[in-house]
Amino acid sequence: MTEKKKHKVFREGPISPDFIADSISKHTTKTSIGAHDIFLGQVRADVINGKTVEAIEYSTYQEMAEEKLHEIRELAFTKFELTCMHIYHSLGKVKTGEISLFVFVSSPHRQSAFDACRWLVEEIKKDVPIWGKEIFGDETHVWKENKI
Amino acid sequence: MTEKKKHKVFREGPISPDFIADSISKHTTKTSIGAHDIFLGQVRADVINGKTVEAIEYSTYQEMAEEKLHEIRELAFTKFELTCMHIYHSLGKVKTGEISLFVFVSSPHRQSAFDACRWLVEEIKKDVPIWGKEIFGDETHVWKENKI
Amino acid sequence: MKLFFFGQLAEVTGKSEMEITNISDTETLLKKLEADFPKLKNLKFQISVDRKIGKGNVILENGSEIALLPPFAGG
Amino acid sequence: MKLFFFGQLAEVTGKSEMEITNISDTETLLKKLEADFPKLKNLKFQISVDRKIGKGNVILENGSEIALLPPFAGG
Repeated sequence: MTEKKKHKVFREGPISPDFIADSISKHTTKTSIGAHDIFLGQVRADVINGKTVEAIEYSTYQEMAEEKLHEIRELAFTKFELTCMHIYHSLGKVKTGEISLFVFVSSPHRQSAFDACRWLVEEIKKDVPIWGKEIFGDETHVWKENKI
Repeated sequence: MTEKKKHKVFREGPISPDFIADSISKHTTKTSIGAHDIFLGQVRADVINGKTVEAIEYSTYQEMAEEKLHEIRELAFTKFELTCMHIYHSLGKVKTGEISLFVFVSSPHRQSAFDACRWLVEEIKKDVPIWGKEIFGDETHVWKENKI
Repeated sequence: MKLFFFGQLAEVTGKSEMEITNISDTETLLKKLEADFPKLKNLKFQISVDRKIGKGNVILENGSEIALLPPFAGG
Repeated sequence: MKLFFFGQLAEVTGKSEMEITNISDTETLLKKLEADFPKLKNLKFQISVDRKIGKGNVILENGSEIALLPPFAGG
């Protein structure tokens, strides 16, 4: 049984641990699941030219991002044996130590869950139009670039 | 900064989503972390010879398991760039849909988190003396064996 | 046609969107934008047309939705 | 020496632990156990001595902690 319904990816502000717990607990009734893999992206207090990042402010090209995420989801369901999949990404300001990306993959078996989660995170970073402004304590900023 | 203190792995009964949320929220102050990978093992309602699994009852050879887990942890810190690592496993009865294994790995970067989490789960399944009795509705049981 | 600027490109051009007319393809658009906003020459970006990133020169049509996309940084 | 039985082996032998004496190595132990509990012949297991799984025949010493371990099933 696969679940492919479109769901809201973007959320204003950080993703809270309670939201994650709530997502996990919704899977109790899906008893064909044997393995979940969850990836969380957390904002790092990187030091850039002597200044420490205090927050990242995320923005997106929402229509394009949603189309792309929809393609990625569909492809994931064909590539991997998945029971369900959830992706959430923050918009707006997320402070260091807070969570901005939550990818949640569930499968009967662990290999598919691991493969799919890792693949999804790479696809999201590579192909989804999201930008991040790394904000310092003095209110200056630089634009984040993802490392491959 | 690595954290290597021994911690209690075994927990009586299922691992609750709230416990997981609590573990996640403890990492907010560790601002060198950029990526968490979390693996959750959930008890599946497998059908074996026409009967459906309703729970798994876990047992362990605790002293040997703790020694082995300690070795695995130490080795993980040498093999991967990790900020911290937590492993929890249930003992006693865990019903279908509930969680029996929680592996939580945090790193500055996602590749180390993914590599380490997957490696840890395989090591735990392969080398840690834990057994599971798959219990059916009629109170009969079979003994679980891990697939590679 | 609508043209959107995102991330650092909105910052550099001072605009998040503008109307453009009488531009036949993305190469022509790029030349015009670099003339209007010289700082764009030093920045990496891709152009999407109707939310797809095309290869090479893409023909623009009336009603196309065009966007300038700096390097992605999700996660 | 203490001998522990785990999982299915405890079930089959009806014991979770027993004292053993005058057994010099794991091969001798195995023969004795298979004589006492014939069902063990059909089951897969490993023997640990002092919480380590040795290769081949392992010498037993006074005070060794021995255990019969069925296939692991954690997770």
